[in-house]
Amino acid sequence: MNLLSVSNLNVNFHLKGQDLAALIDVSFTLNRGERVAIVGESGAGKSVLGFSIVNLIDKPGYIKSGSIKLDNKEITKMTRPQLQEVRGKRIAMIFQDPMMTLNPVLTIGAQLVEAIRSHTRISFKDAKNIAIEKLHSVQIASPEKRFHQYPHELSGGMRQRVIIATVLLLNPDIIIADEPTTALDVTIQAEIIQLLLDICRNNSMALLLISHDLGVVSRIAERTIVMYAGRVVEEGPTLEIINDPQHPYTQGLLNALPQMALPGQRLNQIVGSMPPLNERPTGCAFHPRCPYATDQCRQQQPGFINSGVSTVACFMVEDMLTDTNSDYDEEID
Amino acid sequence: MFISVLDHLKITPKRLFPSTAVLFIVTLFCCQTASAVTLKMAFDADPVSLDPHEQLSEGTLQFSHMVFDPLVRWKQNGQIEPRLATHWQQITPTTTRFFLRKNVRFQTGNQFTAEDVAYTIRRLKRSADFRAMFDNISSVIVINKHTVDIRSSHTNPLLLNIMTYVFPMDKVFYQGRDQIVKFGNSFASKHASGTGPYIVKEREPGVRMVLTRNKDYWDTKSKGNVDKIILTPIKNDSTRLAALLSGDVDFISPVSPIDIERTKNSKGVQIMTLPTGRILLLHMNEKRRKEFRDVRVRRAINLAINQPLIVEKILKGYAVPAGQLSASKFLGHVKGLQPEHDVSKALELMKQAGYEKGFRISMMAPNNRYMNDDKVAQAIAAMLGRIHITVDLKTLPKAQYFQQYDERAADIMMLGWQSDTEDSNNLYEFIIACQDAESGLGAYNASEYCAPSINTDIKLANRETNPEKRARIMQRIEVKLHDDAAIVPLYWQYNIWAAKNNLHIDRIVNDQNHPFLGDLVIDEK
Amino acid sequence: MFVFLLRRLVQAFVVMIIISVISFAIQNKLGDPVLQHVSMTVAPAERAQIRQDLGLNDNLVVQYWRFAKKAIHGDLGTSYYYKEPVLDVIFKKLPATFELAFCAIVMVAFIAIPCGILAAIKPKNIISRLVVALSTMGISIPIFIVAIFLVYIFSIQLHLAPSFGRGQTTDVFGLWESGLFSKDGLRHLMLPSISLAFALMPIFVRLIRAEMIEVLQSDYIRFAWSKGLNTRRIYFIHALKNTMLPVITVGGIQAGTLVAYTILTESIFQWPGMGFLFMDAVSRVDTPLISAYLIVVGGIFVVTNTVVDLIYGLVNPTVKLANHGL
Amino acid sequence: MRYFKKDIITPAQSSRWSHIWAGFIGDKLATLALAIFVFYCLVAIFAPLLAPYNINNPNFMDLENAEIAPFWISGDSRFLLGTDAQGRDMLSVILYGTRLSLTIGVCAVLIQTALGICIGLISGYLGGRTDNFLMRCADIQLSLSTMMVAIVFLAIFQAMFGMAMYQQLAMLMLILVIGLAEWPLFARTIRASVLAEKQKEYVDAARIMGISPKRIMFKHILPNTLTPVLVIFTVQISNAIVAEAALSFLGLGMPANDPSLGALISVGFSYMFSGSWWICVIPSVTLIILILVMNMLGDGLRDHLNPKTYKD
Repeated sequence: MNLLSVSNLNVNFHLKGQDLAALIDVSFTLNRGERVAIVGESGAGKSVLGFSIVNLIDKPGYIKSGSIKLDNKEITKMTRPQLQEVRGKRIAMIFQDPMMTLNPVLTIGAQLVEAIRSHTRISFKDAKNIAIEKLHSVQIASPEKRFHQYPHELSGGMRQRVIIATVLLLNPDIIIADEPTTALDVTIQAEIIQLLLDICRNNSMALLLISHDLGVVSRIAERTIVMYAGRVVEEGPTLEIINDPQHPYTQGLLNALPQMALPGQRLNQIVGSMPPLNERPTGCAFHPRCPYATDQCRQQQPGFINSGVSTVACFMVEDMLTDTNSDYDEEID
Repeated sequence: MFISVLDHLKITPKRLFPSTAVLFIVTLFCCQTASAVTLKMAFDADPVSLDPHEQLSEGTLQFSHMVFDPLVRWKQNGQIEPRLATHWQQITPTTTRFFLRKNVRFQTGNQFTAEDVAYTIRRLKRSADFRAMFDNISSVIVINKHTVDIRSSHTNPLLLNIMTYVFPMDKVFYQGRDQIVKFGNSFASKHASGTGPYIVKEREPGVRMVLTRNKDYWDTKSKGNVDKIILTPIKNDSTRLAALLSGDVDFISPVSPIDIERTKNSKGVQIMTLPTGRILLLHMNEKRRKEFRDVRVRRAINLAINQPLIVEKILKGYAVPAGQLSASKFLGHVKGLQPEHDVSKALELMKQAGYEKGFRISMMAPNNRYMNDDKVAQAIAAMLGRIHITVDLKTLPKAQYFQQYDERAADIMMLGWQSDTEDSNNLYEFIIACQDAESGLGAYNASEYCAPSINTDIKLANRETNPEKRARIMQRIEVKLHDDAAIVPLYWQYNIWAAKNNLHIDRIVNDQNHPFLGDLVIDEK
Repeated sequence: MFVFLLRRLVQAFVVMIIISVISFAIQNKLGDPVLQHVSMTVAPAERAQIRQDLGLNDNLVVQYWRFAKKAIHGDLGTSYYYKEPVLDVIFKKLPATFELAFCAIVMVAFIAIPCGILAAIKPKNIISRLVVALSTMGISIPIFIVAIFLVYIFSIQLHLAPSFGRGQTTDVFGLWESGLFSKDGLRHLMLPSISLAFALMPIFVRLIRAEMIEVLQSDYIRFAWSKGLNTRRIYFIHALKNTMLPVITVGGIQAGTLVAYTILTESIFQWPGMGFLFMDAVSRVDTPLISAYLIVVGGIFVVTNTVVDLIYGLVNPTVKLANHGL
Repeated sequence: MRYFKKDIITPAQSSRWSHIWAGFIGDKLATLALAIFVFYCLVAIFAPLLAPYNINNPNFMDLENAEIAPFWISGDSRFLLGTDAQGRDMLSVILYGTRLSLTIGVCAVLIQTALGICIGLISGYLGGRTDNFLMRCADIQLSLSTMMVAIVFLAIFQAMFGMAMYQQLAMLMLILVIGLAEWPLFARTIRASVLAEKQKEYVDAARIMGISPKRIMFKHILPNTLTPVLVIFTVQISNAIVAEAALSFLGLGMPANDPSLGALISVGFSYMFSGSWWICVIPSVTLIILILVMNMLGDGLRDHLNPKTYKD
């Protein structure tokens, strides 16, 4: 049984009289201990997805339809107290910017202890011990001292560690990490990634990593979901996707990575940018930027098919599979 | 008070006994105060000091009538009434003998004697504010314990009028520490001992003054039954009226004419009005403007201004339109001089004077000194517009206005004047006499109009004791003024009081606005 | 900390000197004090003599020097009207103003904070819509109109509250005349403090609402939600504390508005406090009192700002006082 | 919402204003406010044409007509909104008063803006001691309220020009005083924006290219700070109008024969409960609606432009 299963999730934003779709028919699953990445440019709806899972989308966004099941329990129908039980204890989140994630006017300790005490009835002292232990486990030096400090007295990397420690406090089943390293220095990025990886492995926690950085994704995730304009466009094992991207968008993303480019070759940026919510094109949303776009792409939304490498939503791949022309396949490579 | 004691009881039940004792005393005290008749009143000013000689102002006079007693005082009908002087007789043309009331005691317990009267008048002659009025009193001679002779340097037709300002002070109490200090504290400004119906209990300048009835007041015939007065100065007209209407005070003055209708319609409140001799007028400065030197222009301005309309619309009828300076009760009043209003005639005069196209002038008026002064000024500016005189009007708070007035800062300036002596001559001396800084003559003559004949007549009127001859002299001045159109008389103001219905204020108010509160009767409900 | 306070002390001193110079420069324009204290019948020559005796004819620099020499010894002059040292007069009126301001601030705190929070966390709620609408209207209605309507309705029509003055006061330790301990005093306090609070309330309701909305959208609040904290803890511990930071700053700035409004309120309600004293002094051309009032108010501003900064420093851990201020 | 906003609305500059406009029009309250404000502006501009009487005509003020109730009460069709205590047609006076109040408000805020922008730019761009000093001045200025500053300034102006002169300059004085008293709000906002913009690459780029600081400030930084300025501008106009009204109420504002809305209220105040309520109530309502509208407009702009402003 899947730990988390999202099916046909639609999230809309009610903006200035318009009802705009931010997520359209998103489905995926997450198993216990599994590490899955969601990639895409900003605006693809990755973060919205991450927040929807714990039902934390701000107004004017709302879940229009679909289901999110945690251990077969429907999260979208949960009451506030039930959600509070899920948040933190079952599903925890790590945010993009550690500078903004900790409350500047409360001590580190207070923010750690409150997380434990809101879920478990234990004394402040016990909670403090747990908190210090966790701080220690995320490799923070002299945790007793840090416990009494305010966030501004810590560096960015240190803060992200504190956040990870907060997340670990209740030993959740799933960690949703929304671009956990984007705001950090490159050297610290590596450390934090390693830390996350270790933690998930050691505690057999499932990780849902939201990132636009395929490099990071390739190091952590077992499976990758690529999103574009609110839809999943490709899903499959990370290695396979990186080695053999099917969807033109995934290809574009990969081509834009420096380490993917051949020596002497220019980086291939995808032309144009993600359309805003209110200007989503008809058909396949990627068609205005897609080098292979056809009239069919402009008019119809492709369905998912299994390409063998991954599950992908693209007419071109569909056409190729029906042609079953393997030579053509190789040419593309 | 009561409640706090009860609270106290609840909190500390152990100390029940002493608390009960306290409660008992408090209850006694409360009952006593409940039976006492308290008058809460709000006037527009309070006395600046407890020294009756420090400043000649309405506030001080109101205070003097409460704590002190005058030798004589004005009745509502304009007659003089004996107070501490029981009767008097003229011995020589310049000497008048006053017989004083016996068995009168000051609030300190000292006996009131002729010495006190002599002392008080001597002190008055030292006061900057009162000195001018008592100038021609050359000496005060104590004849015996209850008789005093007052000598003037020349015949003085207004001696009795002046005696209304003599509030005998307790010589024994004050002597030796009686300096009159204007800008600082003195013994007299903090302590008072008079013979009056009330004793000062408490005073917080500008906030409140509490007086209680003088138990040993000599005037046992007075029906006055007020045991305690709480006087609060409230400057703002609407706040003052609100205080009366909300029941927070019992007696207020003045009331803005605008609010009179509404006040009359309020339940349980009465309005009392009396015409006064306070004249409002305009000065046209002949030194500043050559146009004003032309009598035709001055007459045109007089004709352009519609006094009855101003009185009707802005003062709601609570004033008397004036065509001269002297109110009808004054000797100088000339019956036939009525305000004239004729715009076409005014235009004709302007044309004759060569100002058909008009000219531009500046005008200043106070905005918080007289009833609706700024509104009146504005209406006048509009009326002058009709004869093509464009007026730049500036209205100022009185504090700044009179500084400007001294500097004669505008072409037309507004002035209100109340005769201290209830006599026309006082008006002429200050308002239209040729200016003389030393004697103070013409101090408020902002028209810079100077007619030597008027100065001569003023002097004559100051000495003439025959009322008929005196009236003729003063009427001559009035007619001359009218012929020269030297000033623009506007109207005589009313005094307006409002009080709860159970106050019999109609018997105690007078046109000088110092109600005789000692005689006030309040019906107890 | 010490450096901070020292700096503020110097600043207060400078502010007071500047104010005293300005008040000296303008005092001649307020009118002639002599005219206010003598009868109109006093001859001009006599008045000139009094002016001379008061030293008002000396040039301003001489007068200021005389003032400054005394001021160093804490003597800012003697009020013409009250005939007492001006500082004594002002400090005697301080309790009245202080209690009025205090009650208004308490009222603002107890009404504006909950209303602002409610409007922020439940924007769709009828009450919070009402709060928003009223606060927008509130900043649009001048205080003098509010005050006069309060008097009309509550004093004149309903006889619920007295329309003027301070009522009965009790002496606290012989230092402080307080109206807070008697029923009569509290009744008198009602209307003035309500109208004063009314002047400040909308500003704070709007501010708190806007801040709260902004704070609620911040990452740390989302993170707090994601930790599964309960609603109360998030609103009142996480959000409120951050919301209060700008509120405190603005509160300090509003101290000036408060003083201006006390002048208005006190004049309308005849409240015997410093503002009323000031207006009275202006109309009486009591120049020493006017100067002293301005100097004292300047001092109060600096003190309030210092206190606000201290509180801000306590609430906001990221601020270190020593680096703060000139 | 910060988290999503950037995902939802394109930062493409060209279409941005049309987006805002579309959003703004979608907001019914804001549109209503805008419409009323435009109406007020038109009334102010065309007051001389709209007013039934010429207020400069010497016959305009006729005491004979004093205190006539509005048309619907008195039935006197000459005066739609009645007359005041001086017999002036309320409608005409209010039209001119609105014109004056708005002129004073707008001009005063223009001065504030100019002053605030200059000081804010200098302070933000130069930083260091200059910044510290200027912001401290702003603190002091803010803590002394407008009213106090205005009273002092007006007294000084009166001293400089004399009473009679002051009368003619009253409007200019008020504009100057209110303009000078509230610059810190703009200065602080601009400074904050400048500090934020300074971090961005294009400023560095411009500096490296050797463009003078003045040019960088006005050509490059300033356009990016306009959004918050626009919001404050709107709200400040209402504040300026209220300030003028309060000053007039204290007798420091416009003279009685050339009244602004505030002066009208002040003059009419004593008639509030006298029966002739319209003398005070009608200008009060006019003023209150104007201020309400300005505030709603400000709120609308704030919602749709979403700037970071210095709060007050």
